[in-house]
Amino acid sequence: MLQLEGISKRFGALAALSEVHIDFAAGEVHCLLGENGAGKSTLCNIVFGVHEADSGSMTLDGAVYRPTGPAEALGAGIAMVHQHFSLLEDMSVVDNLILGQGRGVLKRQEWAEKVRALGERFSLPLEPFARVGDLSIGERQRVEIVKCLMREPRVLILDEPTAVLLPDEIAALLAVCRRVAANGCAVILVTHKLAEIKQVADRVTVLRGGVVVTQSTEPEAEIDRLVEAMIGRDLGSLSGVASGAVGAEGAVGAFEASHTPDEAGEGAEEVVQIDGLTVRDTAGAVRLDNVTITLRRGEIVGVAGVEGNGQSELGLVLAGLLPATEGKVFVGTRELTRATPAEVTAAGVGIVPEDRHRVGSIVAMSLTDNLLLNRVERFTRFGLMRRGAMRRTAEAMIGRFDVRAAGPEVPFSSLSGGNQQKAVLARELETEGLVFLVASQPTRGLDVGAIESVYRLIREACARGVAVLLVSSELDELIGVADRIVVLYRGRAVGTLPARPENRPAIGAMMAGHAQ
Amino acid sequence: PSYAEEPLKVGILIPGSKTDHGWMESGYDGLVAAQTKYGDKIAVQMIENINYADMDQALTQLASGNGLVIGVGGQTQASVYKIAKRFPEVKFSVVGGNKVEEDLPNVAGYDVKQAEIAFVAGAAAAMLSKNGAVSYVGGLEIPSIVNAGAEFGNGARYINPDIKYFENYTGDFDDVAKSKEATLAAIAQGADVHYHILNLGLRGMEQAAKEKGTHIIGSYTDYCGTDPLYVAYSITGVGYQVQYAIDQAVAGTWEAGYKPFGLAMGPQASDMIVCEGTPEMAEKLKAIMQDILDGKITVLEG
Amino acid sequence: MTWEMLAVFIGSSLRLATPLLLGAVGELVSERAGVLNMSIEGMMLTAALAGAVGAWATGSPEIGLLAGLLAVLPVAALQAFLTNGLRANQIVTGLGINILVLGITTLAYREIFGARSRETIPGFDKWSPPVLGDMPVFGEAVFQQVWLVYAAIGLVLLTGFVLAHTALGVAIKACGENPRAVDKSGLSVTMIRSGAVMFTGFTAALGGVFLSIGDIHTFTEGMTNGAGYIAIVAVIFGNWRMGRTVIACLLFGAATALQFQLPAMGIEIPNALLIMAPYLLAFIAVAGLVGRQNAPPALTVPYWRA
Amino acid sequence: MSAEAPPLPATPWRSNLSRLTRLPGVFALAAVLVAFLVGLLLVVAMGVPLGKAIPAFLSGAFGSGYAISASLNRSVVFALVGLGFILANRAGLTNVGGEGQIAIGGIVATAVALYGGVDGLPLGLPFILPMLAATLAGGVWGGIAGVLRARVGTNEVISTLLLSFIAVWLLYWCVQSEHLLRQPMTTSATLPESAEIPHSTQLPLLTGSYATPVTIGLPIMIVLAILVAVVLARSGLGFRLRAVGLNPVASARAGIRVASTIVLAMFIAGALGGLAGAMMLQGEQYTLKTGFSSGYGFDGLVVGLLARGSVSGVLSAALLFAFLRSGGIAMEMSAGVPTALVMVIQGLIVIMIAGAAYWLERREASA
Ligand SMILES: Nc1ncnc2c1ncn2[C@@H]1O[C@H](COP(=O)(O)OP(=O)(O)OP(=O)(O)O)[C@@H](O)[C@H]1O
Ligand SMILES: Nc1ncnc2c1ncn2[C@@H]1O[C@H](COP(=O)(O)OP(=O)(O)OP(=O)(O)O)[C@@H](O)[C@H]1O
Ligand SMILES: [Mg+2]
Ligand SMILES: [Mg+2]
Repeated sequence: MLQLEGISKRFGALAALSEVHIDFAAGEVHCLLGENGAGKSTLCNIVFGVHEADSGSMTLDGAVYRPTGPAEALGAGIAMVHQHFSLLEDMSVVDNLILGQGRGVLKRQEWAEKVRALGERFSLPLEPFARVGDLSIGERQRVEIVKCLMREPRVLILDEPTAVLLPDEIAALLAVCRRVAANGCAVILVTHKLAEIKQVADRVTVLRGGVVVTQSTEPEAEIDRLVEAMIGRDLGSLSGVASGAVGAEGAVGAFEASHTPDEAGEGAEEVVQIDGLTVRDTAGAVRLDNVTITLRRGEIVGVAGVEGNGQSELGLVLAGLLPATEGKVFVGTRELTRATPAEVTAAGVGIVPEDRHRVGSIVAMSLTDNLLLNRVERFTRFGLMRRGAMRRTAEAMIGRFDVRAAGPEVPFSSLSGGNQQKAVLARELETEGLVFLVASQPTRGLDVGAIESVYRLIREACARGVAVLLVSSELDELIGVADRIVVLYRGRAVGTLPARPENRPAIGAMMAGHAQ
Repeated sequence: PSYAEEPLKVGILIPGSKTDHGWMESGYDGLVAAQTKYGDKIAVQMIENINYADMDQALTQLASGNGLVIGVGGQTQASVYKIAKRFPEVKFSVVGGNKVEEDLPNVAGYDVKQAEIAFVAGAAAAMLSKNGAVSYVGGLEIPSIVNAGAEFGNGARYINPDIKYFENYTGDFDDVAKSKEATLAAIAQGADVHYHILNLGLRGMEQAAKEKGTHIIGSYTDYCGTDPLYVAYSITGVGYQVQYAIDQAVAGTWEAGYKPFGLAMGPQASDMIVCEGTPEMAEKLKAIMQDILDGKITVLEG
Repeated sequence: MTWEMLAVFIGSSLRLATPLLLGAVGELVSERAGVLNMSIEGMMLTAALAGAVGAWATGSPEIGLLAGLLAVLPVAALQAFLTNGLRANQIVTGLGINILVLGITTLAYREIFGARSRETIPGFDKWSPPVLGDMPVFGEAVFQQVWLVYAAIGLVLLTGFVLAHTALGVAIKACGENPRAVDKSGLSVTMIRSGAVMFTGFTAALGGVFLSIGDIHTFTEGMTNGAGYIAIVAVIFGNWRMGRTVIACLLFGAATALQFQLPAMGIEIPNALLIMAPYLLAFIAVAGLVGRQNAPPALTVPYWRA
Repeated sequence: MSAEAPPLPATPWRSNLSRLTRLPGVFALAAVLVAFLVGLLLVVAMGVPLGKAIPAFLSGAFGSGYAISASLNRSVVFALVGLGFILANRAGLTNVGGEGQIAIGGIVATAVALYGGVDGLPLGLPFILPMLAATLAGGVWGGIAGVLRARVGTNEVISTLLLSFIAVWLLYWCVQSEHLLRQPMTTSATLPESAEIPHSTQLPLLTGSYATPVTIGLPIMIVLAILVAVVLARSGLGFRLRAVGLNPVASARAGIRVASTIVLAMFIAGALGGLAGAMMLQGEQYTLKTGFSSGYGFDGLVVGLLARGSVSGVLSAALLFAFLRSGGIAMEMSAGVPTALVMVIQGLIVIMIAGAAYWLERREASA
């Protein structure tokens, strides 16, 4: 239905896509697989008219298709869900749908009916008059999808839609993909998760460095070959946890081997006490409810939970970016209950925030600046910056943490997502006198290789005696990496269990609120 | 062929707009009159719309090229005194100048004395008012304007002790909308004759009076017969003083120092004309003016 | 305060608020679409002059109005092109246009009317609505107004309706909240924002024409005298909501009108304080002393697709 | 809302240097030329012979030591406000409150010079102390906007604009009221101005002669300009300003004190404005009056905006606008061309440079 012929796209000196040929067929779910920076988003954006290809051509149903903007793509029946939502948070669901689709004076009730009808048909329930800003991530994703479906597209592009979703939601989304494809639509799905590919893909195209390296029409059978093509090396070189996190074969078996024994933490001194932490938001709603967690030296405590159950607040409070309403936080002997971010850093707490672009880095500054952001004073003398010393330190860090970049002075934004994450982690791990590391969703959106590096770095820190609080929505990841898992539900810590595969069902139940 | 006489070089600084229908324009009128009168015998450099930060520079440039420099308005006074010290050979006249503590040998200050004539205008207004209520709108709340307002009220009460009098300051000589609303507010209280010290803002007063059928006493220049809205004019000789400075300089009789104008300098400097007034009215007004001159009636300065 | 005075006070507040209201309605739309349109001051001044010239040349205030509307077109188009086509800094371009317009109108006024004109410029007549206009004290003082005052009220209602209940309104607000979402929904951010700026031009032109030939039938150099900026202040004070913006304009009009009522009532307040009042009130509002401010998130941020 | 929101998260990987030097230099020059050309056309359209207007303009701008000195003094004021603007702008803040900061500086300098008991002090203190006080006061005035921005999130464009209007009317009040700064009412006609400040509090002239009255404001400004350049390019403060400007949340997270950086940035911008006000008062006007600030704060703002972040840009724009005004005054006096023409030229320059800035930057980035 949609053919790409010899599409190439350069950004400055970088060839994001080179000579890409792909056919997307009606009724098919076509997965794009590739490491961070492989060019998947660029490809999608070209199809959707956000970018223009430098060379090559596209045909849609045999006719030349050359969109100059999303308007034309939409007009041609192509809709896209971006990984980063573009929603109007201050408006209702209905108004979000009306944008670009409604005409004239609005009949909001009719739209609400349409939303309900569509929701029923595709199992995408939505409250039409809810304010989008109040919705969970999963619900927002649903709004984006409904927005597309409402246009009855012939080609539906989903760019990494599952990175932020829960297992149930992922399953539901994949079911939607199938159903949409069954209606004769071509679905293009970008994902890093192999389990999803196995579940839903009719066809897979693997990109590496902007080049199509392989294709498969039987992805389930050929999954290992696809992964190897994606990462450009042998699957066996990956740790079980990393492959588990993306859903590769043999993951569960590998858990035991990689697992830090529980006993490691036993008897070690307690370095972090989070005691009865409570957070109410400006509207007075309780976001975090009397949460108590204690961490020992060298221990990794995982925090599991459906997104929006207090994890973000927990991370923000510990980072000093959100004041706790009640409760106390001690790290070592210091009380950090109402500490400023600077005091938190000074106390030896490293924070890897969940939002790496908004909170974790300053993308327009250089890699060096970002690596040393939390200790600028160290590099000032008589008020002036010691650029040479900064550069040397940064180069050393880049080497030690294997951050791949064209040089220490390139803008942070020019790094691929995985390398950005490694750089943030590097900075936080280099926090002076590090005793406690809070890592929120540190592998979100990363490819297997990058995930692997992140785990390795976290484990090394543990080995040095750092206590780690690992907040993640990937249960497999937590089971593989953590010693214990605390489950948050509606802001409360509803239970703590050892991080073992056999506890998976119990933890899952607690996450869903079916706890004892 | 007569010998080419060097023309007298005159520099004039009008701080506001020369087309403001009020003070500044009146000064400009005086300049134009002098130019007509003397022709080639004077050469003029003029600048208008000058703010405080640029005033020294403008005056310095005028002083560098001219024998006589005129500042039209009290707001030029501080600057003139400063620059005059640096150009002892140049003559400076400030129209609307006040008494100062230390006189300079090359600066003349011409005091307009608006309060005097405002008293007379108040008397005229009281005679012309049918409702027994008159009003005054001033621009900035500066002494000469406030004093004029006060004397306008005194003059009205001099004729009719029970008269109602309303005064208002818009904070801007040129704000048309505000002076209109100020006038309307007074009309609502019954005022039917209005006096003012406004420039462009006068347009607003005119509009209000036109809409409500009331009347205005004009300031500065006599335009009797041109507009039925105006029942009388008070003459305040801003233009006359500009001419006076030039006359004196051309004649070689220019003198430094403070010089009060007002009624003492005759009808060109200060007068009150009721356009269709009865002889008795004119008589009465004349008497009042004489009383002021004789000191029987004392008025505020300004 | 007597009833008569109250009536005059209300009428006066209304007239002083009208140009602000007209300006603010357009400014609100433009700011909701993400463009802080500082050039509204210049737009009003342009229309004030063109309106006066048109009315004076033809003797018809209606043609003056038309002239005002037409004259604003290039100014608004320039602002729209600079901020949305070239993505120039909105504050700089706005200030630049204001400086330019002040210069041009001053030169033009003198070229057209000569240095010292005593020409009378024809303006709009007053009109009063049937029933309201016949009310005893209030009929004449409050309701006898130039039709532009009523047009302003109509414009406010219409604009409020469009913003709240039409697809266009959703798109406009979306441009100020998340222009990327607008772009990805297939609408053109550039077109919508430019349209919003042109609309500001339209309402600012009405406001400017009201200033010159609506109420006082004259033009003076720089006669807007900051009315455009006060309209912007009103939008801010109004927290970018139509209702509160209208209230802000009325409040500012009333604060100015109060200057003329207080002396009559024998109340002495420093004039400076009264003139300062709108700014002080707005400042108190933005200082968060009366609730949170919700500026459109994308206000002043140019939009680039990639 | 920052005045210069980066169009892309990732444009500036070309060096900042080339962006700052290559672009505004050449282009600004072209813009100025075009604007002047339009100005000339208007002069012709008004029927004034160019042979009269151009020499008048040139002699007014450069014709005498006095003219050059007056222009330099004026450029000092523009530059100070402009420097403050670019410094705050580095932190993503847009200070449009120069006019009010000048007014506050003028008020405080007057108060200290007249009533601060400084007359008679040794070591130049009589003129230094009022300047310092004005600087501090301007800083506080600017700092208020900083505090609001940091604590309440109030947009500083809006708060500084409002504070400007408030300051201007505060000044009006000060010179109206005898309890404040109005000179003693010797007669009922005493003008609403302050008394003239004592000679010892007036700024010394570099040459000692009123024929070329360049004040020590010029060297002070040059030192400050160098300081600002160093701060922006090399200092820890400059780094923090940039970080906060680009991403306040991430900066806070990394331990940079965002609130105090914002307040400090606005304080410095305001302080430079206050100093500019003191220089206007102590350097030339000597008495405080309504209308004292003369719109110089807005000119300084435009200077800062046009400079697009560079100190050399501020200096060039300040000189340009200062000489332009001098030339304009002379052109009106000698050739009868209204000074409004200068506004037309100024407006055109602003529009052209602002309009082309992003476009050029964009083209360069995608080249
Ligand atoms: N507008 C742009 N300008 C310059 N470079 C860009 C631009 N957009 C993308 N790139 C670069 O192009 C390459 C491909 O990016 P793209 O976003 O397509 O990768 P991706 O496969 O979607 O990665 P991810 O899995 O992290 O989403 C990357 O190196 C990226 O940095
Ligand atoms: N290295 C880069 N340099 C310049 N621009 C980039 C770079 N990487 C991404 N961009 C641009 O920034 C914008 C945001 O990128 P981002 O990848 O976050 O969103 P996206 O295009 O929706 O893709 P995705 O859904 O994969 O996140 C994109 O439009 C992209 O063109
Ligand atoms: Mg991507
Ligand atoms: Mg991406």
